[in-house]
Amino acid sequence: MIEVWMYFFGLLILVSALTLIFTENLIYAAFLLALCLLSIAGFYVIYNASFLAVIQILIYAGGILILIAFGIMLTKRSPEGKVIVGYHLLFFGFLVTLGMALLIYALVVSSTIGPREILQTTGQVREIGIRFLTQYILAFELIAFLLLVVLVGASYSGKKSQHA
Amino acid sequence: MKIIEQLIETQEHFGVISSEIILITGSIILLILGILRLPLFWIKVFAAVVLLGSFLFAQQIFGFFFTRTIIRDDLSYLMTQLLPLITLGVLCFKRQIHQSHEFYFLLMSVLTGSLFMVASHNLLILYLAIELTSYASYLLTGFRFNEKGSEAAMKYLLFGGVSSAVMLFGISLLYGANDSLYFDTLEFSLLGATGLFFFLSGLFFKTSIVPFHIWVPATYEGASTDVVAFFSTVPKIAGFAALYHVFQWTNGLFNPFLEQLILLLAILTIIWGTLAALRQTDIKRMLSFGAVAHSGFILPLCLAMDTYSIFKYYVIIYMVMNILAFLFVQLHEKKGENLSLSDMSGLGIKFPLLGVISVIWAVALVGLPPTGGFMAKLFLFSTAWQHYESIDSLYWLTFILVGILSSAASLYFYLRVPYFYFFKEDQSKKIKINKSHFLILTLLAFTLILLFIQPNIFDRFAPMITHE
Amino acid sequence: MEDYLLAFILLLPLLGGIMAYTFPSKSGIISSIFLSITTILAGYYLSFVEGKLWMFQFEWLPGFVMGFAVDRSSAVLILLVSLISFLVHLFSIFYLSGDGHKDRYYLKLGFFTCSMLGLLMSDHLILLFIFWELVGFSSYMLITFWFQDVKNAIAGRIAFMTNRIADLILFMGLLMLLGSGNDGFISSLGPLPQNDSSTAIGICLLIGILGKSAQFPFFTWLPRAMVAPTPVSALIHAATMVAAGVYLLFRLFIVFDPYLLDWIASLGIITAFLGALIAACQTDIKVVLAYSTISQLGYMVMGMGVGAYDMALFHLWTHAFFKAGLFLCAGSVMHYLSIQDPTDSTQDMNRMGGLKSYLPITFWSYLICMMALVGLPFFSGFISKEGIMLGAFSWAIQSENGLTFALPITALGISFITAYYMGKQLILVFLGSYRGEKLLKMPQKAWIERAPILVLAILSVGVFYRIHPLFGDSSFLEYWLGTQIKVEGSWEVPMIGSSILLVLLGLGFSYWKYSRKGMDKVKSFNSSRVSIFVRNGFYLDKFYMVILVPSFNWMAFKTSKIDTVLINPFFNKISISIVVLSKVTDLFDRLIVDGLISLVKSVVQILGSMFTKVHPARVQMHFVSAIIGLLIILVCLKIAL
Amino acid sequence: MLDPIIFGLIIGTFLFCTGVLIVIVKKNAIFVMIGIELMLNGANVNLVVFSGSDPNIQGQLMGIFVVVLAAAESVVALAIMLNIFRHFQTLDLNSLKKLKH
Amino acid sequence: MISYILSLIIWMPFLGALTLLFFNERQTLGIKIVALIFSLIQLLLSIHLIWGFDLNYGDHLLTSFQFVEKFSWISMSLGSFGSFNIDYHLGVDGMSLWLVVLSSLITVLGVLASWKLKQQVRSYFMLYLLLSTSIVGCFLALDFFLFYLFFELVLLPMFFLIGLWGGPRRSYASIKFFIYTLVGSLLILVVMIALYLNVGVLDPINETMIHSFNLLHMMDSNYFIEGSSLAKDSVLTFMGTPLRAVAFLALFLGFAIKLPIVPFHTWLPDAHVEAATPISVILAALLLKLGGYGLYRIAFSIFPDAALHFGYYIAICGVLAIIYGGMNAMAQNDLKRMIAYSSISHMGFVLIGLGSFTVEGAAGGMFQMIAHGFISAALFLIVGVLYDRTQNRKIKNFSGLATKLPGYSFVVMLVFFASLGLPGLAGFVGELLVLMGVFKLSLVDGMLPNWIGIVAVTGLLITAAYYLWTIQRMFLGKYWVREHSWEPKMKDLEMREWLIFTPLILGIIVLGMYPKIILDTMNHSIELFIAHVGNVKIKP
Repeated sequence: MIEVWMYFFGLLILVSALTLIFTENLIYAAFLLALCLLSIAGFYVIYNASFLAVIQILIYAGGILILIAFGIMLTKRSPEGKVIVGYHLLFFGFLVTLGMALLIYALVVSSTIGPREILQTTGQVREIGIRFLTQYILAFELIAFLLLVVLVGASYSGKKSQHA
Repeated sequence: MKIIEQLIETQEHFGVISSEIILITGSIILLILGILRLPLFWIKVFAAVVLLGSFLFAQQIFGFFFTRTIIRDDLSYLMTQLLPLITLGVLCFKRQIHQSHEFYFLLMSVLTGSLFMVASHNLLILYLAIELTSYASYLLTGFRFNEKGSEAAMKYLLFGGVSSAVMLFGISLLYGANDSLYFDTLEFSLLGATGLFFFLSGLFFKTSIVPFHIWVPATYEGASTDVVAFFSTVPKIAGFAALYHVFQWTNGLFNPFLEQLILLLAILTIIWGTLAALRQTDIKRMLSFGAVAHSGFILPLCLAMDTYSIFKYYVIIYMVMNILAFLFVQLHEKKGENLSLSDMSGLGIKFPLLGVISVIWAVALVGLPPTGGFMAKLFLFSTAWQHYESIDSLYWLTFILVGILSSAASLYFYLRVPYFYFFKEDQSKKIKINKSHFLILTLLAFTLILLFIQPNIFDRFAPMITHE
Repeated sequence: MEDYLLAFILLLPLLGGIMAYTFPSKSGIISSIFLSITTILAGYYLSFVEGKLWMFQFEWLPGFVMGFAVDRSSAVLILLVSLISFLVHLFSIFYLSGDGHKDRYYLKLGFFTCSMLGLLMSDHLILLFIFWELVGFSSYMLITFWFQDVKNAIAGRIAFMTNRIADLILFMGLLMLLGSGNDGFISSLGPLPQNDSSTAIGICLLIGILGKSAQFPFFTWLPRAMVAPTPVSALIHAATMVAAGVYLLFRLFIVFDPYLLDWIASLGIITAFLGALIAACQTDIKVVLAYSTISQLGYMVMGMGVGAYDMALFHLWTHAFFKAGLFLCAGSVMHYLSIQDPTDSTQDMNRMGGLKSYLPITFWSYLICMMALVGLPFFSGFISKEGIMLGAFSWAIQSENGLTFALPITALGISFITAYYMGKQLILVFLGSYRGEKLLKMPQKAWIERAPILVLAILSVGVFYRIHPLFGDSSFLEYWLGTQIKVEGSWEVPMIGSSILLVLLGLGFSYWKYSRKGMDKVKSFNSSRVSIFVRNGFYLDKFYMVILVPSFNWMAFKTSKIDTVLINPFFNKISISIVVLSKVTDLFDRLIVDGLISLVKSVVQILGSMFTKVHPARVQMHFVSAIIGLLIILVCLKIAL
Repeated sequence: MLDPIIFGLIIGTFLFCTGVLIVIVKKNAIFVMIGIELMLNGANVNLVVFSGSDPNIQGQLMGIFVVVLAAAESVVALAIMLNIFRHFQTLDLNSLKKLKH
Repeated sequence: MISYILSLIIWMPFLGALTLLFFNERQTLGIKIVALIFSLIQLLLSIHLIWGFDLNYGDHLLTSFQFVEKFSWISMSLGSFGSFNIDYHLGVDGMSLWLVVLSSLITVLGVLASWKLKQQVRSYFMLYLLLSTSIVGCFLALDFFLFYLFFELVLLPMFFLIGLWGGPRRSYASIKFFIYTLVGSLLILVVMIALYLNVGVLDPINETMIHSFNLLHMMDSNYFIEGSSLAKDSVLTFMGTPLRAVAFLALFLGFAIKLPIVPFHTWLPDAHVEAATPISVILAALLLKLGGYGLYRIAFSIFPDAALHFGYYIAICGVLAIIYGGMNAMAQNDLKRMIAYSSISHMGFVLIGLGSFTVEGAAGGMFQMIAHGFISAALFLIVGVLYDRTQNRKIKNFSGLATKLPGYSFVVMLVFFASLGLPGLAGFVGELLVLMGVFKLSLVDGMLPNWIGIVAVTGLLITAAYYLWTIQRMFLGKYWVREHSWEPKMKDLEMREWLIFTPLILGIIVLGMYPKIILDTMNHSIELFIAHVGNVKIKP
């Protein structure tokens, strides 16, 4: 059963990502991204990372997408609301990416990763909480400071761009 | 109970990273002071005090902390002393861009990130630290708020974002191969090696190694000179220190082939940087490519075994030279304009002392006596030769030869500054010389010479303790 | 004591020159006084040299001892040199009385005398070479004494260069001689073991000798050197310096292979013949004498070659006196004419004539010297010349090859030519009537002019050397030269007889040609092609100056082109190529990065796909290049692992 | 039937590569940002996949941090894009031509 | 007891340069006097050195240095890399003694020659004195690092002295000079590093290798660490050539560029022509000697086996330089350029002398360097005299100068003839000794073939040709100068110029007449050198 979900989400990710390549409308792209991210969240659940899945939905789908939407809104020019963006280097990009994918496949996927199985544990939130406050307390603090920096910098930068 | 004990232990560990703590706290206070509309001068003074504080309170305690995510060894101790000092130097630059307390805040956060980069022993912490430095750097690049600055910031951001994603991908592979994020647990496997190169591309991005150096010229050209001076030293050297840690602690991750590959990259970097610098007329671009070439020189030092003291020496010299060079360039800049070589024509006759300083930094960057640059190159080539002899690897020999040739070629472009300074016709350019700016220039030039005469002078400040 | 004496003899002339330079007003007198002391000392020295060597050795380089030594033959020559030098000094006082740079002149002359004496005294190959070069150098200085005329300067340069070529080859020979295990002392030289290197040494030494003694094919410098002041010509280019080659040949006689000596003899006779032939066609009073000198030196060299080295040395001695006398006479004539007839060229014999009545002393002296030169009995030249010829004949007899007789017979023929051109000169200059514009008649008065000429003429009389005018023993000579010079043989009488006959014939021929027929036909002969060809020294000089020297210069210019065309651009190219390489990286950006875009563009256009607009995508091409770099690394990884 | 780990890896790699492609081919800066997000997510998927068999769940922890970082990055990007937009009136990357590169 | 005289000699001009810091740019006379005083003190000290010099000191090359000063300068611990040791190690032997004296003399004369300088006087003399310090330092250093330091230090002041006070194409010339010689010295650098790592003493206490840059250790094969790449029995090769040979070639090339050899010589004419007179003097008289001295002291002494192997080719290089330089000089129409090329030609003899591996050859090469120091200094000063008066030095613009300037012409004659090797003047002796070395060998054991000597002699001929031609064109003949405005300036040598020329002329004559003065002090060292290098028996 779980494998069905796995393939389902996988397919969803696949389709949304591929469509993302070919779409020229930014607004569509944002929604496609949302779809993609949500399916990834689903994927996470399968791999025993339900907390991260929640985070994914909250921050990505909730936060980042809105940011992107803001970006689109703030920078659009055409009055009818459609934001069409072109692409280039398609052929070349495909070539490079294909090469990359093949290489990664050759190097990573085909290499022996050893027999593992996905653990299905409970009480993950507690575990994560503990680790945040012990093992990765510093990371926790650091990212807090990072957010502060980004906040200050971005707001100042935005302010300048508004006023100047 | 166990958790409580761990928490208490962790609490004690905060004392170890006192300089970082001081920096973080200081910068937050600075922000508040800024909001309170304290005059900019006092904010600057406060920033200087904070930097000095972090320099003075650097703890000389060695070992692993925070459940082994942080390593304090001689190198990180040295960096916690050195990087604030360099930042202090940058702080003394004559400002030509928009001034605000946010600028200093961001400067200090880049420093903070750099210090964490140096101290990290865990891929997660390292990644976070790199991102912290990067984000603050993107923002700093754009701080000129003109077209060039924004464009540079945009390019820097995109390139940085891509490379950080690549790096993360690498980290994920490394994690997959070893089930751990700690440096010393990483071991060699095909998966791991692949991941390693993805991962390294991020660090190479920070340290501007070919082929991840392409952001350098654009960013350096677009950003203001003081920021460039800062970028080319603090985060870059922190990146190298991190590389050093990675290479030193990842036991068995490397096999000779990987070493050769990285050496090859170093050689390419030297060649590319030197050649590209040859055709520049914008001094900042020229220096930026020169810095790229220098990255190629430093990289093998991170890689090779038992090169700590040489690495240390080279890095110190590199920072002093670069800061001096950029400081010198900035002295001549007019507001918002980039400097071209011809702008310096004939100034040497009017300002001979400045001319002497230009000779000193140019000669140091080339690597000629009597400057520390020469000693640095000498040490570097010595260790390269030793490696060549001990493993009879053609790569090391090639490295030496390329290094030598590049030094000769670099003469051509570095020397163009004193050349224009002295030999070109005077076009009666006027520059205003800021006394304190000039004082720092002299001090740095003197340091360069001092480092030649007594290269072990830094051992007095940072007693050498070889880590086991 | 003797060492000091030697040093005095050596240094007094130089000291005299320096003193003369310091006191320019009395320069001639001062240096003449110094020279007279030298001469006296040299005579005194000769009086007690008894075949032994007086050595004065010193360490010039560490472990490298050199020394001076004098035996009787060199002592005789020392006396010769100082005596003639003294006389020339005296004559110069008169000759240069109007010149403003006498001080310089005497310095140079003193320096020359000193070097020449040093050459004669030195007993070490390198020391000898040093003086050898100094002699050449001072000759150069004296030839270019009147340097304001660029012709003189060129003549001096060519003389020096020709000498230098020969000298350097000599130098190589000496060095090889030294390198073959000799300590370099001439007095201790022995025969070399016969092998290739000894031949090489011999040839090198020979060339050096030929150069200095103006032998074929090096003789062209000597006529050119006639632009020097005439006393200088008398001293250097007649009596002393050119004889240095003969002297060296004498000194190093032992080193040469026998068959090389044959070559030396042949070269000598060739030179003698050519020199005489050319002299016969000359019209310049000094150049005649110059070629005559060449011819006589050829005699000497031949004498050395045939083994009559003592006789050759004796001829050197006698020749020095009469040739110096002749030159001084010529100088006297030229000086007289330059004062009395300033409008005219002073050296062309065709414009002279009838000077006998104006310059009686000069005429008589000239006559005596001429007699000596052509080899009439009762004169010194006769004795030495006959000795050489006798030597040549006995050498020809001893050798098995019949061709060798060509040498003495040619020598006899040369006697005829010699007599002819000397007679011609006598007639053209002194007899008949003056053919120039106009001559002020002022008698020759200064004794300072006449005395040296007279002394030289007197010393050319044969009775000083041998009492018997034709044959017999030679007590004086034996004493001076320290060797037996009498040549035995049944050839003696016919040979001497035919020689005298030929000389008389030659004189008669010249008298017949120039006195009887008048000058017009002479002029026509002078302008004939043969005459011009011969007079120009068979165009040997032209050959050097028109072909060899310019081709060398051409080579030099071509070589310098290598620098400017090849090497400099080459290194510039290297630096440029570095720049170009950097341009290539630039091109990489433009062609590969941007160019790929246009490639894509064209591909897309061909496929007619959905691309409508293609912009240069700089930023993203950077991603691409970075990723391609990463991919290359990974490919390497894949291949290696 | 693929091994779930391999499948996860393939999905992660696919996302990563898609991100790379988007980063290369799209002209618009926002689109490029979307590409970067995809790349990050690809890496994150990998992390999670590997973390699934790790009792220490370090991968998941890292994933959480990465998500936060991605958000922060978007903020920075937005700020810079606003600046760009103000100066260039467009987010087309090809119109950034003030610098030599 | 350690005497500090060598340090004093080296640092005296430096002290002068520091003193000049206290002067105002406008106090030109004071500046000149200070420079003169300090260089005079240096000269006196180095003359004093001759007095205390022991002629037969030591019985091996490595122990033959006198007035040795040795202090540890840099001792830097580099972890497992060992410690980095650089000594301040000075010493003098017969070979360097006269070069030191020569350089202090030329320095003094150079100060006098620049007496009329008007612009940027203080900077000029500071650089000048620094240059002097570094040149003398090169001659006295016994530590490779120290040597290299001074060797490189020469470049910087020279670069500016040419580039700032030079002729119209000065910047091109100075850059060219800098880059050429830098390439050479980078080659030396690599070898220096390799040698440093190969030479060491075992520290008895903690059993680690103590590396050092000590030249004496490098010359002694016992100090090479066993199995290291440059040890005598090393099997390492680089592209098929033994590493020792490669290292030697690198050193050779490095020094030979400075000497210079064809075809790496093109920096020299440009630099000489564009530099101001005193600087050309220093360039020709001293800088070229650095190359030659480096070959003696370093390249040959450290790698005698490789040197012996390449001896023949080195001599060929020398011959090439002689002929090529001579031919080029012949073709020049700029007097200074001609003289510059003649320098190339003369330096060829040094290479031949070295290549011959005989005492005569080596001594001849050394003597040639010193004699050339005197002669070339005088030659460039001669050009300077003309250039001072007319700002022109084209040969064809002058004629018959001997009429108008007799004193000057006398000096010219003497120096030209000295340069073309007239016996009795300094130029001859070196050439004689070198050729003796060549011919000696060719007859004894055939190290160098005869033709080398023969061609070298041909070179002498070419030298004579161009000098005589020049004399004829410029000094003899009717007096004429191209520009009418030069006429009033054509005055004979003044007092100051005589003062400069006199020591040089005296030196030329004395060295030519009695070369033993120099050779005596040099001989012992040369014999030890040859004994060390060629394993040839010392001449009894």
